[in-house]
Amino acid sequence: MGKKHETPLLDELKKGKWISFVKEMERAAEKSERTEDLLGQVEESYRDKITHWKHGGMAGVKGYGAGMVGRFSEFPEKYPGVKECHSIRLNQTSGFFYNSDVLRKLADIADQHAGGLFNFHGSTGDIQILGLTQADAEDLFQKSAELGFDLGGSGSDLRTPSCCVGPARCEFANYDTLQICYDLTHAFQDELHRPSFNYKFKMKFSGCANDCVAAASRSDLAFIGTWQDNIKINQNEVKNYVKKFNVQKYVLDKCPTKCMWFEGENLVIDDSNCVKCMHCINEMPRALKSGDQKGLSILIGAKAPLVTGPRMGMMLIPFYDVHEDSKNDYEWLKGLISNMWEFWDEYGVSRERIGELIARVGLVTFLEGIGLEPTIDMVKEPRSNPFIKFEDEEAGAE
Amino acid sequence: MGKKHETPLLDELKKGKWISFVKEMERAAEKSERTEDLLGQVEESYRDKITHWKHGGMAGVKGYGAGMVGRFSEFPEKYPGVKECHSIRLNQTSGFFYNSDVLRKLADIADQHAGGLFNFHGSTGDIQILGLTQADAEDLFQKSAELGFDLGGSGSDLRTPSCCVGPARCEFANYDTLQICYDLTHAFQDELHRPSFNYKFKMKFSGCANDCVAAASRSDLAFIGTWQDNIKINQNEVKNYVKKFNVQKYVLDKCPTKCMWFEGENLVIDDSNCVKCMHCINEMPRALKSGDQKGLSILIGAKAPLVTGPRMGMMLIPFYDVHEDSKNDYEWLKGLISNMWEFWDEYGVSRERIGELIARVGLVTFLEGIGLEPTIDMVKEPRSNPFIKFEDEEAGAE
Amino acid sequence: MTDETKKKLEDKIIGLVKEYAGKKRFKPIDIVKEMEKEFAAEGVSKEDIKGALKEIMDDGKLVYGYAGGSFLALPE
Amino acid sequence: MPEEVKKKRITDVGPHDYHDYLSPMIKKNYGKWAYHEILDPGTMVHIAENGDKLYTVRMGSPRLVSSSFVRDICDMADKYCGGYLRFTTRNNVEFLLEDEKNVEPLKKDLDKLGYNVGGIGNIVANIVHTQGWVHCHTSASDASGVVKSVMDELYEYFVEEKLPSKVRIAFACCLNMCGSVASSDIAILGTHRKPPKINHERLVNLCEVPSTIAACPTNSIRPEMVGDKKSVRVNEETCVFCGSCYTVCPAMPIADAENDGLSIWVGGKVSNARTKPTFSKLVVPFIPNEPPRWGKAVQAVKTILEAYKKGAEPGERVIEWIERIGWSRFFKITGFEFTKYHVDDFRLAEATMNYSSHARF
Amino acid sequence: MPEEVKKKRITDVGPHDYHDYLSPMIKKNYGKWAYHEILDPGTMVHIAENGDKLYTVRMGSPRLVSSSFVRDICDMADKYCGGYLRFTTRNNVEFLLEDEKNVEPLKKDLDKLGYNVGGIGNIVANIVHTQGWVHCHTSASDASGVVKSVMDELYEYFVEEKLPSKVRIAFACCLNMCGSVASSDIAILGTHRKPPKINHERLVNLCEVPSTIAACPTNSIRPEMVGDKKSVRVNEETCVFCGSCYTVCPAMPIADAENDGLSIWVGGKVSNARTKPTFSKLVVPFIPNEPPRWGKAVQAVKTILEAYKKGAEPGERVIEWIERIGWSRFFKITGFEFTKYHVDDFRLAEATMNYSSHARF
Ligand code: SRM
Ligand code: SRM
Ligand code: SRM
Ligand code: SRM
Ligand code: SF4
Ligand code: SF4
Ligand code: SF4
Ligand code: SF4
Ligand code: SF4
Ligand code: SF4
Ligand code: SF4
Ligand code: SF4
Repeated sequence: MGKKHETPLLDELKKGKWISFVKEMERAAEKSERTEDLLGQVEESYRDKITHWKHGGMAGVKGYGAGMVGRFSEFPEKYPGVKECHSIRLNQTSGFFYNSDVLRKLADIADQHAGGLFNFHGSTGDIQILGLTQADAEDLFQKSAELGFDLGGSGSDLRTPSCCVGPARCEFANYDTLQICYDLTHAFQDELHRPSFNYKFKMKFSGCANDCVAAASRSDLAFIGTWQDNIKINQNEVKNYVKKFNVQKYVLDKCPTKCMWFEGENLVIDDSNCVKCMHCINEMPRALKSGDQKGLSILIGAKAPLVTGPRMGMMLIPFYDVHEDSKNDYEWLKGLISNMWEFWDEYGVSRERIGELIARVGLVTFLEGIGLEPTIDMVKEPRSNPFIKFEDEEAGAE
Repeated sequence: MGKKHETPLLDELKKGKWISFVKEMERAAEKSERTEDLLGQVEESYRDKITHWKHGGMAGVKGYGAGMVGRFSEFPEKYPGVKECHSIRLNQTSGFFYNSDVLRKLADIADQHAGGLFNFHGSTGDIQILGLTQADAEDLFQKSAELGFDLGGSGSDLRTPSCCVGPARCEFANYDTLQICYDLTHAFQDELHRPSFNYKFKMKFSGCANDCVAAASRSDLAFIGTWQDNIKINQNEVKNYVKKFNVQKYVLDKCPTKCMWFEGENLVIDDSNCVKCMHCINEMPRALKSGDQKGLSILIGAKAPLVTGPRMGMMLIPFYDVHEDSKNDYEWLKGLISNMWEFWDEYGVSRERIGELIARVGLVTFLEGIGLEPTIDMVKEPRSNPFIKFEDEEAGAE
Repeated sequence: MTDETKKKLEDKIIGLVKEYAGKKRFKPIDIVKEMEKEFAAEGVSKEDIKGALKEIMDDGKLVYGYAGGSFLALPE
Repeated sequence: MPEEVKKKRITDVGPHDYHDYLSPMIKKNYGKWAYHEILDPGTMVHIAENGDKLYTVRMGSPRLVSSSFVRDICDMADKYCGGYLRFTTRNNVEFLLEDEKNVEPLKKDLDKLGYNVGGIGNIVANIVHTQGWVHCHTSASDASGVVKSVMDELYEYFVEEKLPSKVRIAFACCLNMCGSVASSDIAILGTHRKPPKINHERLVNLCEVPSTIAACPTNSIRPEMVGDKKSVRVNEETCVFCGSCYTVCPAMPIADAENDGLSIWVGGKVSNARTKPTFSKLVVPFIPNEPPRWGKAVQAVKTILEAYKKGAEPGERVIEWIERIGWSRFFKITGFEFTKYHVDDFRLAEATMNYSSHARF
Repeated sequence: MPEEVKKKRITDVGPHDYHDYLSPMIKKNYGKWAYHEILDPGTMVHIAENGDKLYTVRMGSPRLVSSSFVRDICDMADKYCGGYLRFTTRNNVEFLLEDEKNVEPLKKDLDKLGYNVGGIGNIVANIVHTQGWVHCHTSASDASGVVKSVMDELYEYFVEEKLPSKVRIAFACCLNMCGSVASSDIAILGTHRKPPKINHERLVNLCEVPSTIAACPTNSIRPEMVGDKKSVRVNEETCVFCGSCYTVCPAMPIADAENDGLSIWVGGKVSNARTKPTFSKLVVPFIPNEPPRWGKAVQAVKTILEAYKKGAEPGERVIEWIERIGWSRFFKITGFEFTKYHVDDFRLAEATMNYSSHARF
């Protein structure tokens, strides 16, 4: 079976040891004329050093304002298969767990209704299927929904939440990342499917400060597992590690607050100075475990650079005992999130992410707006400029 | 001799072990009716919890626009002695060195022409004499000038430069702080006496990174001694220190770049990673000395909070071999300073310090304006936002 | 700079300060910039203007005032 | 009739319940894992409190995969692990095995099929990336092609453990940064260098002027009347070529075949382990696009990686290494030039200055 | 005649040549000092390369001194050190002795005269301060009185070495911060809490409206017509009571007997030793003025100092101690309350947030 389009440049990317996306596209193209044309257009981009997609364009699923990204070719005549070449986002499972049965069914759907191409997964977390037309949308959507896979977010809505593998396969998890991700996603279906915000809003859940889902840099709300009490030490295991590597140098000296030391052969931790960074636990997982009072911190405001520069999540809630709440179906958390959205609705402007809003109005104003008190852990240090806005006679008095 | 004014509140401040400024004022008041009235007015402030000086007011020495601060009482009838109560600033000597002869003469001048009261010294560094009237100004000025004490700065001019004790009595000095302070002050007499800047401009000289004249936080240009080559180590003295205290803990572990370690009993320093912070030298002055290629760093832009918040000096010139220049009468330095002033004249606005100007126009623009290249030591780290202003096709290309 | 230009310059400076007394405070730098423009044709330099200012001051025709920055004022 | 159709249509069912896809051993030990051990860059084992052992075999993926790929991994999962598998947050595939005996056979099979096993421990992790020319309209470069070229070059670092710590590389094809570019050990970013070209005719019909103006980080867009219609003008003196205006207004295309390319960044980190999360910082302001193999960009990444490999102490992330040796030494070692483009001039530029006399010579 | 007078008038002679006031031993060993030793808080000795020893006896000063004080120290200098003396950058007096035998007699004489010997080594240094009610028009508090009250309370720390490191305290009577308040271990700052009161009649004659507007850090001043003259209006919702407008415009007094007072700051540092220079940070937003002895402010300073003394390790400056134990513990130990006033909301506020999950419980 000859190639429809010559792709000498892309062919170069079939060489080398790393698995080749070009080969993957060719495998899909074997079954899909659309993907054949996609290869042709991408080759043309490689030649011209420029994208050949038109800007945006309408595409979507009835009643939903999210979950599909419209994409139209600049050269519909030359590459009719990608005249329309949309992508659809299916909300992945918590922790990205699947079985072969469901994956095969998804593969069938992608072959039948799109270009037989996937992103497993998109950067936000969705399963992306590439190469559908508007005409395919409803069927693809309904077949997926029957499998239990609803669409994910796009546009000015709640984006598909995602989480690390957490308690399913990680000893470090301080709360059930999978459950909370699943629960909140279900609770906020309307916000996910029908864009009604000023701009996008992302939530990601990591079970500990290692942050394996990169929540702190990529989500408006980052939920990071932590604990409030003392690290549990198994002194025998500590001794075993001491035999294996230089614990002083690689663990103690790297503790950010230097709150660990040896007394004789025993490891001692001043937990009141521990910032729950995970380092010592990472290095000696058999000897150290996080405490019993587990919960999570919430960081707010991370986002990509546009418009006011990149933002990292900043501490909003140092500790929340999410286990308590889980009995109540995460009631408090949902309330808190709704309060934030209300404040954002009220004071945010179009295309302003919540982190930018907070930067604009000030953290204290935001806290007052959502009903939280400022605490010292929200800041690196107290203010150093003297421009204090005292509010009444008694204000600030000792 | 009875008191002219009752001062029950101030009298409380004659108690206690620390030397009392009230007693000092009383000693001066013994010879000066002005200072008697000054005591009265200050007591009234203590009662009323408010200052009783009028805002500013004209006072000065003919032909000079600087060196005197006018001060007028709110209650000239009640306290006629402080109807006018100006202060005059005499340019101190480099390193604040005096002898008894000249100090006695200055004391006489203060008694004859002012309230017999001094600030030894003002925060900028001047000798301040308090309690003169406009009528006293010329005589006080001329008598001081005859002693070789010209006026210091005030207003929008070059403020009186000052320096640490440096090579006169400190083993740490990396350049001659006294000489350069003296030389530049003389070179810029016109700028010092005749305000022609957008706002004040301060220069301070410290012989090393300990910065004993607090240049980095209080002067638009801070000159901080440093060196370019290796710290000189006397290993025998190191051994002596090791006997005396925990050198590992108090010296090595506190080196900001951890660039020192022991090899056997010998101390080793990776000087390419040393940031010349002075800590190790401070702790072991007999064992460690700064290198042979001594010079200075220049930090720019420090100032008090108004209007845009407090500023610390930022690195402008990581290393300058000032010794070379001193043979040429600090020609290069004077040129550099003049360039800055010209840029400031041109682009600064009224009441804008040079640090604020740099913040407004950007460091690179400023560097281009004064003819310097950007170097990595000027910044803590390279930019993290992607908003790069490429300037032409080739710009930024590898 | 000719003596005549110098006289003109001095008069202009003092005139400006008089005219705007109570309305605008001239910083020396404002005057220098202003006069540089005004007397550009006569080849008057920045240094010339500074020199003229110094003389005006030395003669006591103008004095320096201060309010969050120095400015030129008429003697009281 | 239409009523009935409406009723049958499924909406708002949300994501599938993950419990359905957890293997029996995972269900049993959910939240009860005791510790893990990394056996080799392709394999790790998690030991439960009760002694159960779950083996994970990790396999690289280009992320942009065919349905055949999906069926391949399903076959493997069926053969070796009861059909259970997962993906990682960096798009790798993980096979979850309950029986140690299956580990090596699985790896062999994967190898036979041409798949890459690795990516665990102190390796170069799979590159988080974006759409590029394959699917996006704003890209300044392709994504998958650059990633493939870099991973080919760094292949050994994925399959063998040769580095002081994990190195996460990210790629994004434009400043929207859909990849993790803003905070990765090494990041590659599609970069424009020319202002948008305005098509006034389209603009007046297609774009909302106020939101176009608001989209600009440097306030470079001003309203302008074209005939009697409202269009905009770009101040090219201040435009930083970010493409934000194009995102909101299709009539302001910014892609430029001759002037687009890549920039290289280092030292970002997201985990809170030891040090706080931090952004990636600029190293190479611009490298022209060189499809299909992007030689210079690949070399720049390799230069950084090898300097890191040589210089860092065990356990040090890239930024920890650089901060220990100092940025001046980093530039010296790698040979990249420090230019005015490296000096921040945006919103918090002031916070990046060196407010001290600390300097290295 | 007038010509002659003009000629005789001395101007622009600059400062006196310091060489005239260097003692012979200093001249000889200028730049050739080898090391120093601190003998006690009042005495140190500098040893030259050639073995010469220069003794320094340091004496506290209130800085605001009488001519009699000046004559006193001159007498001492004549008696013990050939008339040579200097002042320090923190306004102490230093006697420079070439003969060790003179050290103790000098100290005894100073003690007899009621002067305080100390201030060298790990002590509370003399307080850098400003004019206050004695000489300034913008002060929110007195300077000398607060300083005297604090130094009385901390006297033992000046004359004895009891602290982990040097503690520099500074005082400024208004936000102009003529003292080193912005970067001291402990700082006390005169603080207003009410907006300026505008006297329109005076304003229109005395003040330049544009520069008054430009003086405001929060853009709270707007032009307003009063009759046909230009005056200004202050937006009290945004005014932060800084007093900058009063500095440029006498018709906007801000001092307020009932509402002025002091705020307390900690953790500033200027030296580059170990850590970079850093600003003082807010601890107590406001304490009312309590002349003559400012009890609460003195207590607040003492609380901080004693917590530091108890908690810091040898050699740790205040900020190094706080950063080691964390700000939350600092507030806990000292008992001060963390309030919304502590959260920065000015220019670089964003740079002061905690961008991490690091927290202490
Ligand atoms: C598909 C995906 C990239 C991928 O290859 O995986 C993607 C693709 C697009 N992103 Fe994204 N973003 C994707 C994850 C991200 C992420 C990462 C994340 O979510 O963790 C970010 C950075 C995090 C953040 O949100 O700040 C991201 C930041 C943006 C931005 C900048 C938003 C900002 O506030 O700065 C835009 C611009 C916009 O929305 O107008 C954008 C816009 C876009 C658009 C819709 C282009 C546009 O201008 O309209 C892209 C559509 C490409 C296409 O043709 O499919 N995309 N985008 C990711 C979504 C897949 C999924 O649902 O799983
Ligand atoms: C006398 C002195 C305080 C003292 O008790 O020692 C002083 C006193 C005044 N200072 Fe100052 N400053 C004095 C050193 C400083 C310093 C410290 C320094 O120079 O190292 C600073 C902080 C460093 C800096 O410049 O940023 C300082 C920052 C200010 C400011 C704020 C400037 C700024 O850019 O933010 C002002 C306001 C102004 O100039 O309008 C100011 C204004 C004033 C005025 C002139 C009040 C005014 O608004 O007009 C004060 C006159 C008081 C009086 O009645 O004598 N003073 N002033 C110091 C000068 C004595 C000397 O010449 O030795
Ligand atoms: C599988 C995965 C979670 C998931 O839900 O998919 C995962 C799994 C583990 N991570 Fe992770 N991390 C995963 C993405 C991340 C990310 C996110 C990312 O890379 O985008 C981070 C933050 C990266 C950053 O800081 O920039 C991350 C930072 C860590 C760290 C902290 C490393 C550090 O020192 O900074 C640890 C601790 C360690 O390695 O000792 C860790 C440790 C672990 C452990 C050892 C946890 C455990 O006991 O199971 C797991 C195996 C580590 C390994 O791969 O070597 N994981 N880990 C992700 C694998 C991605 C991949 O395919 O390569
Ligand atoms: C005399 C004086 C210089 C002068 O020209 O007058 C001086 C003299 C010395 N300083 Fe200083 N420093 C003097 C003000 C300063 C200042 C400025 C200030 O306090 O306003 C600083 C910066 C303060 C800051 O960081 O906030 C200063 C930071 C240092 C340091 C660094 C301390 C640190 O670890 O941060 C050292 C090194 C040390 O102490 O080991 C030092 C060391 C020294 C040595 C040991 C240098 C020497 O070998 O002679 C001198 C005696 C120290 C002592 O007093 O214990 N000197 N020193 C100043 C005395 C002021 C006073 O009367 O108290
Ligand atoms: S974030 Fe923590 S809990 Fe989650 S997978 Fe990573 S190490 Fe495990
Ligand atoms: S978790 Fe981090 S901060 Fe806490 S003891 Fe361990 S290394 Fe130190
Ligand atoms: S700054 Fe350095 S050289 Fe100057 S007195 Fe202090 S320690 Fe000595
Ligand atoms: S001077 Fe500072 S940086 Fe250099 S070796 Fe000594 S302690 Fe380290
Ligand atoms: S990074 Fe830019 S070009 Fe790439 S997918 Fe995202 S929006 Fe499109
Ligand atoms: S490319 Fe960016 S900086 Fe340039 S005009 Fe558009 S939005 Fe503004
Ligand atoms: S700090 Fe303020 S009140 Fe005190 S002397 Fe300086 S300007 Fe005057
Ligand atoms: S006191 Fe300060 S903030 Fe208030 S109006 Fe005056 S200048 Fe503005």
